[in-house]
Amino acid sequence: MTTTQEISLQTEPFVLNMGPLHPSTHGVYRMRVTLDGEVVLDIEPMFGYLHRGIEKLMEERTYTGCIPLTDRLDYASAMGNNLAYCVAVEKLAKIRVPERGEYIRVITAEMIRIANHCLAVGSMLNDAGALGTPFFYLWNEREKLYDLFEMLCGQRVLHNYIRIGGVSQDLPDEFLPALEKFVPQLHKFINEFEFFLKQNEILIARAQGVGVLPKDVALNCGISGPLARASGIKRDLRKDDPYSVYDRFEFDIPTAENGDCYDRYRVRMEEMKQSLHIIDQAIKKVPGGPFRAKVPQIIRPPAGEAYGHIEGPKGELGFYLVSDNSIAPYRCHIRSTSFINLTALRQMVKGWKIADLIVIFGSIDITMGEVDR
Amino acid sequence: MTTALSAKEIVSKLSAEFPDAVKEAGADSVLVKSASLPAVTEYLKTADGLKFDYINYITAIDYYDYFEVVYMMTSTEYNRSVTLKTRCETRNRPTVPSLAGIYQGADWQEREVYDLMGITFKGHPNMKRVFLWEGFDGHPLRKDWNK
Amino acid sequence: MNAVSYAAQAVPADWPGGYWWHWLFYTVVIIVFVLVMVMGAIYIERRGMGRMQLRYGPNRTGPFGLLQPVADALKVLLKENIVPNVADKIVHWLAPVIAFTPVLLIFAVIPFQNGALLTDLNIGILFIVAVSSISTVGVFMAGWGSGNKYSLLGAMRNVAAVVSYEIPMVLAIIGVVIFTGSLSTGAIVDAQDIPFILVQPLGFLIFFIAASAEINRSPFDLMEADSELTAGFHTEYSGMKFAMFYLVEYAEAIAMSAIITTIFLSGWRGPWLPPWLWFIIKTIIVFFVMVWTRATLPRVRIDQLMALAWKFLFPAAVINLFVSAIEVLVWPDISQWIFVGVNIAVAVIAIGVGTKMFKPGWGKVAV
Amino acid sequence: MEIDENKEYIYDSYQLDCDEGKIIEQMKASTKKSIPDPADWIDADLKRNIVLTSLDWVIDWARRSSLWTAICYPACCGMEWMATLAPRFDGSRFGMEIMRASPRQADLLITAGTLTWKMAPNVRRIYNQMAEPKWVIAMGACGISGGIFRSGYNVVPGYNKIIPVDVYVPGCPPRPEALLYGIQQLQKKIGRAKAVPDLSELPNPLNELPNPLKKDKKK
Repeated sequence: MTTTQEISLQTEPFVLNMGPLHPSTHGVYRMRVTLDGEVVLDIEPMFGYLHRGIEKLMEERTYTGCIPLTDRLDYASAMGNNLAYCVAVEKLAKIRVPERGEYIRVITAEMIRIANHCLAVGSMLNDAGALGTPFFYLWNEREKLYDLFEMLCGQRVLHNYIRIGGVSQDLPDEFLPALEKFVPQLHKFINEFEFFLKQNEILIARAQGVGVLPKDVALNCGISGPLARASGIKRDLRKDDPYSVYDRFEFDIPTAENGDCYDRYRVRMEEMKQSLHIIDQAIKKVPGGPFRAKVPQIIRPPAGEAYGHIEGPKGELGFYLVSDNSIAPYRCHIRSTSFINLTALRQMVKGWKIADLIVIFGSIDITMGEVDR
Repeated sequence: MTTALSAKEIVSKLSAEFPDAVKEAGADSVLVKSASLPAVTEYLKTADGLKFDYINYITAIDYYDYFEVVYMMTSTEYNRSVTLKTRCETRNRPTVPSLAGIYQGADWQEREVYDLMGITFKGHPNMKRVFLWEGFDGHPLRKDWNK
Repeated sequence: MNAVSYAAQAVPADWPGGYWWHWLFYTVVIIVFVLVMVMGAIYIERRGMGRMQLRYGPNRTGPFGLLQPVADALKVLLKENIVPNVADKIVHWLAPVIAFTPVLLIFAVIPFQNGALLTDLNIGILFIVAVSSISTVGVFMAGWGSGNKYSLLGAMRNVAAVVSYEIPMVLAIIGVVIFTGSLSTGAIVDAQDIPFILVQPLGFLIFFIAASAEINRSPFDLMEADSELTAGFHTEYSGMKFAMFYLVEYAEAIAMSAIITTIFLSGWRGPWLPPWLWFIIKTIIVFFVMVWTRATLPRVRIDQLMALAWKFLFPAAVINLFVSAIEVLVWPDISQWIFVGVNIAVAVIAIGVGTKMFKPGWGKVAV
Repeated sequence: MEIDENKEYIYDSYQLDCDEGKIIEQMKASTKKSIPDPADWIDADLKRNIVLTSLDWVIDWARRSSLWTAICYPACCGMEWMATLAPRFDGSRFGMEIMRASPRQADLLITAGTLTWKMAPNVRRIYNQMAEPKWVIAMGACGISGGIFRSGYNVVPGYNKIIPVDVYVPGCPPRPEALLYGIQQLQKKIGRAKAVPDLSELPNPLNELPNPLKKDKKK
C-alpha cells in the first residue's frame, strides 16, 4: 500500500480455484487463477489428481504386460500409445516387424489420429460455448471409427491391439472394405464441417488472435505436435524421424503462422485430411505375409536403454526404457506430450479474459491420464 | 531421420570449450559432471553447428549406488539429437543444477523428477511437488521405496 | 389453454363484474399461461436441440417425452434446499423471488388477443422496458448472496450486459413507437397492418439481439456460461430456489418472445385461426429461433458483448431511429409498403458497413 | 502469487498446498472400510415411515425420469460416458442429457474413472455438496475396486471407500450399453423407494471433512 491517498478506484485481484472437477478442464486438471475482474493475471497449474503411478507399475510387469497400461495413458488415442511403447521395446530388443504388421500399424495409427482430432476440435468448440452441437457431430464420426476398431480388436476405447513385433491379430476380411467405404464419407463430412465453421463470425472472434504462442517460446518449451505446427514449427516425426513405414507414403505437414487458437483448429482439420490420404494409400498397398514377428510372450531384452518416439496425435510421444536383462523394464519414463505441451499455458493466457483461458486450454488438447500418468 | 550425434563427436566439440566437463563417453550418450551441466547445455543450445534448441525429456534412473539424470536434446535445424547424463552419488538429498533457466520445457519435468525420484534441482525457481501432495512420505520411483 | 382463452374472449376489459374480478381472472390466466408455456418451452428446447444434435431428446417419460418437464419440475421441487455457510442468508433467500416477479409483471400489458389483457397501459412499452430489467437485481443478489466467486462473476456479467443492452433495445422500440404514435401495446398491435418486422427490419434485428443478450440466451449466455463458470450466478442454488431460477430463465425467454410478437409480428392478428392461437404460434416460432441460435452458435466473450452493444448496435439503432423519424415526418401519408423497401435497404447497408468497420473486443490486456 | 509485492494476500499457495496435503492424509488414515450400499443402512428407518403409495409412485417416477448428472469424469471411462450421451447411444432419451456443472443441482454422480488419493477429498466434497436425494454409479473396474491400478501407490481401491455407491457397472471401460443398463437398474432401485426417509436421524457413515475456513476463524 502506498502512503499517499489514492483517488482512483481501488481494485484487488482475487484467486479463483478452477477444477479439479470443472466442466471444461478435460478431466481433473486444476488451476489457481488470479483474476482482476475478468482478466487473467496469472495461473498456477496443479496436477496429480489422476496420478496413478503408471511408471512404477510398469516396473512390476513384463514387457508385454505393460501394453494395457499404456492404453490408459492417453485414453483418447490409445492406439498411439501402444505404438510408441512397442516401437521403444522393439528398439531395445532389436525386433523387426513384418511388412504387413507395419502397414496395419500405420492404418490404425492414422485412424486414431483422426479420432483424437475429432475429440480435440469438438471439445475446443464446446469450451467456446457451442453447447454440444459440433461436439456431437464429430463424436458421431468418432463412433464410426470405434466400430472399425471394434472389428479389429474387440474394444472400443482401450484397444491393446499393437503388440511387440506386430499386432495382436490379423485384419478381419471385412475390415479393409469397410474402411475403404468410410474414408470418402469422412472426407465429405470434414469438408462439410469446415464449411459450417469457416464463416462463423463468433468462432473467428473467439479464436483468431487468441492465445498466441510465439515460435521461439514453443520451441523453448519443448512443445510438439499440432500445437507446435500451428506456431510455425515444421516438425513432424513421421517425416523427420520416420518410424514404421511412414517414409513410403506421400503426405504434407500442415502448418500455420500465427499460433492462435484458430490456427490450431485449422491445423487439426488439415491433419485429419492428410491422415485420410495416408490411409487411402496404405489400404492399396497392404502386403500379405505374417502380421507379427515371432516374439515370445515374455521377452528379455539385452541390458541397455532405448528411447522410442512417435508422432502421436498430440505430438511427440516417447518411451524411454532401461533394461537390466530381466523380464520387466528396470525403468520406464514416459515423455508425455500433454504434460509438456501444457508448459506454455501460463504465457499464453496472461492478459486474456477468463473465457479465453478456457478456449486456449481447450485448444492445447490434453488428456489428463497422460499428464499425470 | 533424426540422427543421434555420436558420443565421439560431442566429446571432440566439448573438449575444446570445457576440458574437464566430460566424465565418460558411452555409445550414444555422454556423461557430464553435474557442476558443468548448465554451461555445457548452454553451449549446446547456442553454438553454431549444434543448436540443440528443443528438449525432449528429462528423467532420472535409480541405480541404488547413484542416480542418473538423463537429458535428451534435439536440434530442429540440423535434425540431430544428443543424450546427456549426469550422476549424483548420494541418496540423501541428491542435487543437480537446474536447466529451467535455459529451457523452459525443463521446468515441470524437473519438478516431476524431484517429486517422484527426490532429486533436487538447484536454481529451480519453484521446486515443489507436482503430482503428489505436500507431506507425501518419500519418493515413489526410488527402488527402495515401498508402501 | 383452450378453455381459458375462450373465456378470455368472453371477458372484455370493461367487464361488468368490476375491476377486481377482471384483475383476479387475468392474474390466474397469466400465471397458468406462463407456467404451461415454460413447460412447453423446455420440452421444445430439449427435443429441438436433440434433433439438431442428431439425437432424439427425451422420449421415455410420457408419450413422446411430453411429461419430461413435469418430472423435472417435480424432482427439482422435492430436492434438498442447501444454503451455504458463508452465504448472506436473507439475500440468498430473496433473490429468486425478486428475479421471478418482474417476469410475470411483463405479461400484464401483453395483449393475448384484441383487448384481452390485464391492463392496457398507455405507457405499456415503457412499463415493459422498466420492469424487465428488475430481474437483474435478483440475479445480482443471487450472485452476491451466494458467497461464491463463480456466482459473483456471473452476476457481474449479467449486470454489465443489461446496462449496455437496454439502450439499443429502447432505441429499437422507439423506431416502432414513431410509426404508431402510441406507447400502448394494444395500439401498437392495432397499427400493424403490415407487421413491423418488415417496416422496421433493422429495429427488429437490434431488438432481437438485445433481448437475447438481456435474457442471457445463447450466444450471449455469459452469466451462466457452463464451460467457464460452472453454473454462473445460481451455482449455489438447489431445490426450489434453483427451480425458480430455471423458471425465470425460460419465462423470460417466453416473455421476450411475446414482446417481439406484439411489437414486430403484429401480435394476435392473423387470418383464419383464432387470435389467441396466432399469438401463441408466433411466440413459439420466436422462441424456436432462440433455440436454434443456441444450438448453433458459440458463446461471445464479455468484452465482445460490450463492444457489440456500444460499437455496433447503438449506432445502428440511432440510424434506424433517424431514418424512421424522417420518413414519418416528411411523408406522413404515403403507403407503408414504400417504407418497407427503403428500410430493408437501409438495414442491409447498415449491417454491411457495420460488419466491415466493427471490430469486436480489444482482446489482450497488458498485465 | 507474483502480482504486487507490496500487497499481502491471504492465500499463500504453498500453505494451501500443505493444507490440501493434510486433508488427504487425514482422509487416507480415516478410510479403512468401504461404505455399504445406502439401501442397506436406510432400510431400518424406512419401516417407521408412513406409506403413501400413490404419492410415492409419483415422486419416484419424477426422480427416476430426470436424473441429472454431476460432472465427474477423471479418466478413461469418461470417453464411454461421453459416448453414452452422444448421438448413437443417446442418454438424453432418459431425460439425463442435462449435465449440471454445479453439484448442488445434480442427482446422479457417475464416477467415470480412477480415483486417486489426491482426488479423494474433492470427490467426497462433490458428493457432500449434492442435494438429497442423490445416487452414485461406480463406473468401470477402477471405480469398483481400483482395477488395473489397484496396486498403485496413489490409487483408492474403489469409490466405495469414500462415498456410498448404489450401482456398480463393471468393465474396463464398460460399454455404453452397459452403462445404460446400470442406469436402468438404478431407476428400478429408485422406483422401489417407499417414502422419503428422514436422513438426519440416521447414523451417517460419512465423516465430515475438516473445514479449512473454520480453522482460520479460530486463529
